[in-house]
Amino acid sequence: MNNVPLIHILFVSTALFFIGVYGFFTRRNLITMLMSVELILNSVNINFVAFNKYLHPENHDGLFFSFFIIAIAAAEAAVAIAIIINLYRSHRSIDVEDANELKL
Amino acid sequence: MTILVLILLLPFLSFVVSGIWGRSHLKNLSGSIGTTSIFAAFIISCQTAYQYFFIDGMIAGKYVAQFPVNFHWLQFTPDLSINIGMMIDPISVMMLLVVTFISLMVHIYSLGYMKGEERYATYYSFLSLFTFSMLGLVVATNIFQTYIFWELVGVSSFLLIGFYYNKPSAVAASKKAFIVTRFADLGFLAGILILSYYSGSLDFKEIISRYTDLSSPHLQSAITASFMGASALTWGLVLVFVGGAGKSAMFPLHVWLPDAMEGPTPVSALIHAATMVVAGVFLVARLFPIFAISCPAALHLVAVVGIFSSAFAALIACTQTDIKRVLAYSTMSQIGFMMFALGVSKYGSESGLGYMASMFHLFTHAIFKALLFLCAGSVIHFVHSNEMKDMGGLNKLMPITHLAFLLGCLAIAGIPPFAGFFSKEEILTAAFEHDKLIYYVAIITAGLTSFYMFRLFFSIFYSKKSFSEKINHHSEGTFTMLLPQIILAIGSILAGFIPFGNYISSDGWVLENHIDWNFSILPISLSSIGILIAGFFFYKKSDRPENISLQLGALYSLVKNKLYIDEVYEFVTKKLIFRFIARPAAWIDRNLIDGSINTIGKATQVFSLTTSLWQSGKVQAYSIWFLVGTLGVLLMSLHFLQII
Amino acid sequence: MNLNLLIIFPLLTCLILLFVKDNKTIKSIALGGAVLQLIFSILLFVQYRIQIAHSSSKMIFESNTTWFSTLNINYHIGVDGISVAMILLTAFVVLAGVLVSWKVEKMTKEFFFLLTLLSAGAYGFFISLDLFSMFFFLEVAVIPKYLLIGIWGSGKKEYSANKLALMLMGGSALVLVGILGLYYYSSSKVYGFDLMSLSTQMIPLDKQLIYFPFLFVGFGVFTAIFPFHTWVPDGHSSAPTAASMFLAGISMKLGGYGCLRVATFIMPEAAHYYSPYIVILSTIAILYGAFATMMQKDLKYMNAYSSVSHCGFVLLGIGMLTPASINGAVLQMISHGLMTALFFAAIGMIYERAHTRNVNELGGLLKVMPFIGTIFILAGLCSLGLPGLSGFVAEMTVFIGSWARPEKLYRIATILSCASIVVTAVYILRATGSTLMGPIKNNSFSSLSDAKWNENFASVLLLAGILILGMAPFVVNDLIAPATNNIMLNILRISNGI
Amino acid sequence: MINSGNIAFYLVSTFLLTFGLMAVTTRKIFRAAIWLLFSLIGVASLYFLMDLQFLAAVQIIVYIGGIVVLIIFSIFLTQHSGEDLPKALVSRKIISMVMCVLGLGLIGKVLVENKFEASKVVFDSELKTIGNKMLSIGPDGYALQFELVSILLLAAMIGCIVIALKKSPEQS
Amino acid sequence: MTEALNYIFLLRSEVMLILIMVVLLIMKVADNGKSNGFWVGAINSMLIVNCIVGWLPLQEGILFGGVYKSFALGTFGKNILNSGVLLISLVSTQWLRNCRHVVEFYLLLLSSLLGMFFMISSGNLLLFYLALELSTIPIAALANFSFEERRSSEAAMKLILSSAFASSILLMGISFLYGAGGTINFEILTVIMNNSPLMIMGFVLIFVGIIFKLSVVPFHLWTADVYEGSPIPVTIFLSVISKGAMVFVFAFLLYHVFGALSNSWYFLLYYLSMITMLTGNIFALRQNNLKRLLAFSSITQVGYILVGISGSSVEGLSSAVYFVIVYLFSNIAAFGVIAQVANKSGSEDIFALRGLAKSNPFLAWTMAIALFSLAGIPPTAGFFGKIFLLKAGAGKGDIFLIVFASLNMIVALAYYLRIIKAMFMEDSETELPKISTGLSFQVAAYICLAGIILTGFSGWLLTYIGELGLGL
Repeated sequence: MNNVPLIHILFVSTALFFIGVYGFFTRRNLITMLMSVELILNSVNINFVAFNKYLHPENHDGLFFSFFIIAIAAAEAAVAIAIIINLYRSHRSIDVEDANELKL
Repeated sequence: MTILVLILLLPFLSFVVSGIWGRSHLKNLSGSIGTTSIFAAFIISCQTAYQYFFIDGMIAGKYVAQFPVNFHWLQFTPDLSINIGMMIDPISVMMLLVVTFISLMVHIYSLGYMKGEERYATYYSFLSLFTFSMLGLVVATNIFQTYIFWELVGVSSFLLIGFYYNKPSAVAASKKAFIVTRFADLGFLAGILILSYYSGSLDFKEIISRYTDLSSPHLQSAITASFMGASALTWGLVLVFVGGAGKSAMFPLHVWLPDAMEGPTPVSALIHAATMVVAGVFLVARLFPIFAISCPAALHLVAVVGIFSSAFAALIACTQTDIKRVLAYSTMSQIGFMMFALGVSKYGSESGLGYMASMFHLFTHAIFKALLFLCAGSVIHFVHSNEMKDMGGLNKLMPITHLAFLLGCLAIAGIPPFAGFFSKEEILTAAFEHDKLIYYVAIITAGLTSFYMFRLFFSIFYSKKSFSEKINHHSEGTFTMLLPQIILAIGSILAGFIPFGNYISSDGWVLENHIDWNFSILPISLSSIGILIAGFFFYKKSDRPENISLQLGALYSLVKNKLYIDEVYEFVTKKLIFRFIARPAAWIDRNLIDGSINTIGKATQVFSLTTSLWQSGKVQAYSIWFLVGTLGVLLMSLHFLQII
Repeated sequence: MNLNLLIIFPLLTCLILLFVKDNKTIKSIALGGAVLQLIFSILLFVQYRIQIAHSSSKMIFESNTTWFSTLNINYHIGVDGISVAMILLTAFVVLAGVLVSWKVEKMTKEFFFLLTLLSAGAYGFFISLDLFSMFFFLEVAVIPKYLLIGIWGSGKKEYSANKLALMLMGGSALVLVGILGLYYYSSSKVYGFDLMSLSTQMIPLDKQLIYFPFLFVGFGVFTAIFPFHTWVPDGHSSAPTAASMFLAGISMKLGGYGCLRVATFIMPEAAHYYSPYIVILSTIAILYGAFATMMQKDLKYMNAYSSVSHCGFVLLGIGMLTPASINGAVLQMISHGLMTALFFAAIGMIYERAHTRNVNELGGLLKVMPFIGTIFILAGLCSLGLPGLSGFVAEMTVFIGSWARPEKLYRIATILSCASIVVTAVYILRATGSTLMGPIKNNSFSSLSDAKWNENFASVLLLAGILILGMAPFVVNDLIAPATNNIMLNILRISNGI
Repeated sequence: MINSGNIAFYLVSTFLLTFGLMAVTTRKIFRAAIWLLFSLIGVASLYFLMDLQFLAAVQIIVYIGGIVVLIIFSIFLTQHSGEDLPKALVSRKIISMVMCVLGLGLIGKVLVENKFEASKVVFDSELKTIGNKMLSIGPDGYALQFELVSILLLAAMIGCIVIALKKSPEQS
Repeated sequence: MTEALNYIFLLRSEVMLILIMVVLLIMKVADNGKSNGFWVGAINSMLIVNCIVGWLPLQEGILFGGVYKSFALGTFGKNILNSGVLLISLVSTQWLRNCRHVVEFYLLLLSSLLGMFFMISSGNLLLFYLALELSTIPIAALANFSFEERRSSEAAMKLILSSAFASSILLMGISFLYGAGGTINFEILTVIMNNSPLMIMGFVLIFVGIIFKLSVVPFHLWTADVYEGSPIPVTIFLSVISKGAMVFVFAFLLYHVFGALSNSWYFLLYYLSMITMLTGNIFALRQNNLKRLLAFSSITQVGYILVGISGSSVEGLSSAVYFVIVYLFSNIAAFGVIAQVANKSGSEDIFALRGLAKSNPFLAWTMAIALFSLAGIPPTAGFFGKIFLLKAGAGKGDIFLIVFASLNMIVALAYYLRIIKAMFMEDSETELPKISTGLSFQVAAYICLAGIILTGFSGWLLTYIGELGLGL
């Protein structure tokens, strides 16, 4: 796929990014919101890898970025899920709309 | 520093001493302290007068001013400063004599009159303050010094009128007196500002010399600068005259004077008859060269105001029933005489007769008017009332007072050979030479004067006989009350024979006194007719006066109510100023200005509350905002770099 | 003479106060501190007179220490005649304030602490020759005022305190903009806040025109420039006596001093440009304040509004830009400081006893409290410009100075301002008449006592100041005239065609 | 230029985008997790297509084997089966849609206008190189980052445990 | 050997933290039921050692081939943060004693701090990103530490989701920057930075990701909710340490890496600072919850910091750092008092403070002075801090910004005065009892008060910071 223009790959990643963003904005379930975040992170990963491979193959920064993002995503997801579970314990719900005591 | 300073200093010290320690330690001594100090001041004044008039005042046949004391008090700019000092010239010496003499009389009189008063010490300290201020006024070297003491005189008058501060009417009267004269002083101040601006000085000597020298640039600029059709000089002088008119109770600023009679009677004698109220005349006399030489128009105004006030007051005096008010209007009327006498005068030699006459009248009037007031004081002290209807038939009970009062009345009526005759005669002569209309009004006023004075006299001492039996348990007054009356009565007889022209004239040169008896026939006869009419109506109790007043109807009540001028003032101040300026100002401040500042605060609060929805508590909404912000910032910076 | 002592004394007093428990001791220490300040101020005055005689420099007792070297901010202090006069005024008023507060029992320590802190701020302001430290001291004084009013005040104190703090803060915010502007446009080479060096530089006119209003209005808020004067009535009337005295006596002078020393001194060209506006505003303040005073029923409100009117004279004098008018403005600051402090002291004493300040409820008090009544009357007479008392000297100097501007606008403004003396007379007489004179309105009044030793002493102290200024104005005039001359030299540079 | 690699890329792209979209729109939460899984597999295939086998492996192991499983577990923990997900507000949907389209447009525009010049250098995706770099402390090394991530994971672990820990009976 | 020593020395802040964490872990594992009091005391003493070690000399150097940089200002900043953490630990002793997992609390806190240290010292975007996450994720967990409170978990949820979203945007930006520049190394990026659209886009997205952490409007919405819901020590940590560290990094990035784009970020800061100040103030005005109020106030403070930074000069940098110090003291003191009162009365509302001046004058005055410092009232240091920021901002010559900022100080004063009013001028129906604050709180409060009063007058401090800042 070396002939695929870079811009197409970038378009795919950007689209995935905004799909994730859309999900993040509209999903009321906290876990699905978390899924959307994963989508966003994946799109960024694609970006990094694509830039690295096509534009700057002389280093590995993008690739490593992706590795670390995956690691971070895991950590983040873990903590987020822990928080969500805790929230579920106190609210008996993981609907984000139910958790809005803090406002104004 | 000379001994002259003591004239000012002694009353001042007396004021301070009895003011501070009077209440506690010197309660009964303060009368003696005040009297002694004023006596000493009187002696020094006499000595000064002698020294000035007979030894060193005259240089080459002309009286020139001396400046024994003068120092910079407040320096505004290198060449403009307020100086405080003493100027010794004929009129100031004359005034020194008058003020210290009358003040001494009043001090002595008050020893008896105010005895037992709770605020006896305060009274004497105020009296000393007044004397100090009045003396400072008359010896002023500087127009601003005049103004300073002018204000002090005003405030001591205020304090003394309101001496019985428990009486609301006294408080109101004192306020009225102060505010009306303050209003006039505003004119004085503006006049000073104008005069000093163009002359570049505040000293009388400089101002007069700069404004009377026709070639001086100061005069030229003051004449050429004009505002609303009148030159700056005219404005300045007229405004200064407004100040004088206020203090001298000239129409229409006279409203305070009758009310001022709420003060203790000796105070009325001193302040509201003999001394303070003539300050306006004195002021015009002080600036007379400028009036006469450079600005005749202003001088004419002085004449018109003087004669009008004179006649107007005489008319009102005929209808008043409060004896002090009658005297007050008579004072106003007599000051009107002095004023128009100045107004009809010219500068220099024979044509300056009016000036001399005015000063002469000021001098004699001080004596006989003080006499009249002191007598009235004794009467009031005796019957405990101011109203004519409470009096009558006192001639037997108060023989000395009766006689003294009679002498005073004759003097004011201008019957020869009493003091008033001579001075009034000079005034009428001057008026006759200058303006016939003024002359005729003046002699009619003189006739009216004798009418209302004798109306007063008869009402008090004759009229109702029955009254006399009721009260006889107390005497006519203490010796301290009688002595001043006797001295002043003698003064009223003798004062007219002083050859006044020898000492005082418009330009300092000696002026011959002359009495033209042919000319005097008309005024004397008019005065005598006035006396007779008064006798006809009031010698015995009858209903004649009432009938006349009923016949005159509306006219009578118009005059009796003082032409409703008080009401006009009331309307302007209470209704117009309070309602349409002060109240709106206060309202605007609270509601519009303060309101708008509060509104800013409230609007911020409201803004704060309305924006609260932004903080919706929903994390997705926050994220949307985040994206909006991101895109916004992105757009902005791309746009800024003209990429988009 | 180390000027720092002026700040150090009060601060030391504050420090000692922190460790004292007993109320009596607290008061004595505060009093001792105030007395010390007064003695020091008088010493300063004497020393100044000696020094100025053989010194040609504009400022005496100067000292300049680096503070924030990277920003070129220095702690530069020094005094000239005006500052010395203001320092004396502060010392007088503070001592009197401490004396009249003798009865404070609620949170005594805090009260005197704040009061002393206030005085430190005022001294610091008057000796500062660096805009930064000046601004610092200007703001130091805001919060103690807020607390004094809010905690120890009366009436709607929280509202008033809030308003005062916010409006003064607004004023200083404007000042801040002004001094930052001056800092950057002072010179192309050296940035700095130094007053003296700024005053010798020609700041471009367009910049002056921008920054002058900020500084003038900013300081003007402190001195009740129209229409930013509304904190004055509320603040003064809610404040406890000592705070009212300080507020009206000193705090409002900070503004006038700032307008003169900073705005006008540094930017004379802009001052000329804006002079008509200043004159118009101050004339409005004078008349409008006076008329508004006429309608007030609360004595403190009355005096507060009259302060608006009187401080109008300060601004008028500054706005007229003539030597005499500026001299008059300074004299008016001192005079008004003493007079209004005395007035507030008297009102406070009456209020403490009669528990009302409403003129309609009071009456005949002269009989039961002759001393306080006399003080009240004297303060009133001073306020209406009676010769022999300080108000006269100051107002007349302003009038004479203002009249020297021949343009029609200035003439009209002068005359209108003069007219206020009549209005002043009206309300002063009305107040004295209905408060002190007439029959005693309320029977409970007849048992009231006259002033105590502390009040006597406070009143006499202020009265002495008023009388000295009123009877021998040359003492103060000689002090401030050289200083105003220096300011005038700067103002005149414009007419010398620079 | 159509060749197998290209076609594969477009297919995979369509696949991952479609499933991504489905994952964020479906109202069955369990399905959403599965669609996410597919989408992530799509991304992994994309890496394969780019010759980045190691990354693809990591993607599959960590994401699919770890995160998605974790998510599914938590769904089990918190969700009652058979329930539909609650509907989002229409207004929010519209706004989100608009914002996303705008963002896509804006970023897309910048990307399109940018001239990317592909480098001729061959990308070295050897596992050995990657491994060396991972633990090197030189300029191209990632040892410090690696250590940092380990601390992060430790911290996250502690956090998770403490938070998700059920209250012990004595403390409740 | 010397090289290793050098490594340890330059990394000493981080090494110290890791050491403490390891010691804690070991002790926890070997724990046999030690009381919370023991833990708090032990940790506090370790933190004191940590603070002292931080001030050792030898500050500058590059490690890991440029990935880690130790520079003077950064070390200074770390030391400030160290002291801040110590102070937080001291003021919230009471809360910590009742905390269920105190060791874990500290572990998370210190790991977050470690993340900030690495963030400050990061030499490339990857380390920067990782450190950012390290500093965020543990805080999200910490926010949940009031386990029984619904609001605590809500706050944690909001924090983790918002910051996940924000860091995705940041990552997107980094990827674009990497795409445009081909490097993630700051030194190289500094050189190649230019105005190409992709660069700008990358920069903007990174910028947004960072100012999210600084809670600049409109990226601030999470702030108040999280501050309110979190336990007080976490709130202080978030508002002081986290924000302070972010300011260091932000200033460093803008001045150094993105220095070439200064036109463009000046322009952004100009508007953002204005709306930040305004929004913070306006929103704070209506709050009754003290933590929430201070949250908005901290947003406002950030607005002022942006004004200073926008001056883009050494002065801007040093005044921002200076302000962080001042802000640290003031905020810790204010929150400390709130913690004490809340601990006693159970309420964090402004009404809980009523009558505090009578019942607990020390607390009331501490609070008052802290608030005055926040409001920028002399003689507190806040005054100096704020003036210097504005002065730095005015250096660009835009008067409108300065007028706007100055006027905002008035609004700010309004709500601070509300608190003062409650404490000093209002009486509560239920008089607060005398609160026994404990020694550690008092020590911390006195340190904070001394800091608030003395920092302002210490011209040398600003000079010192300025000299450190010249290295950038």
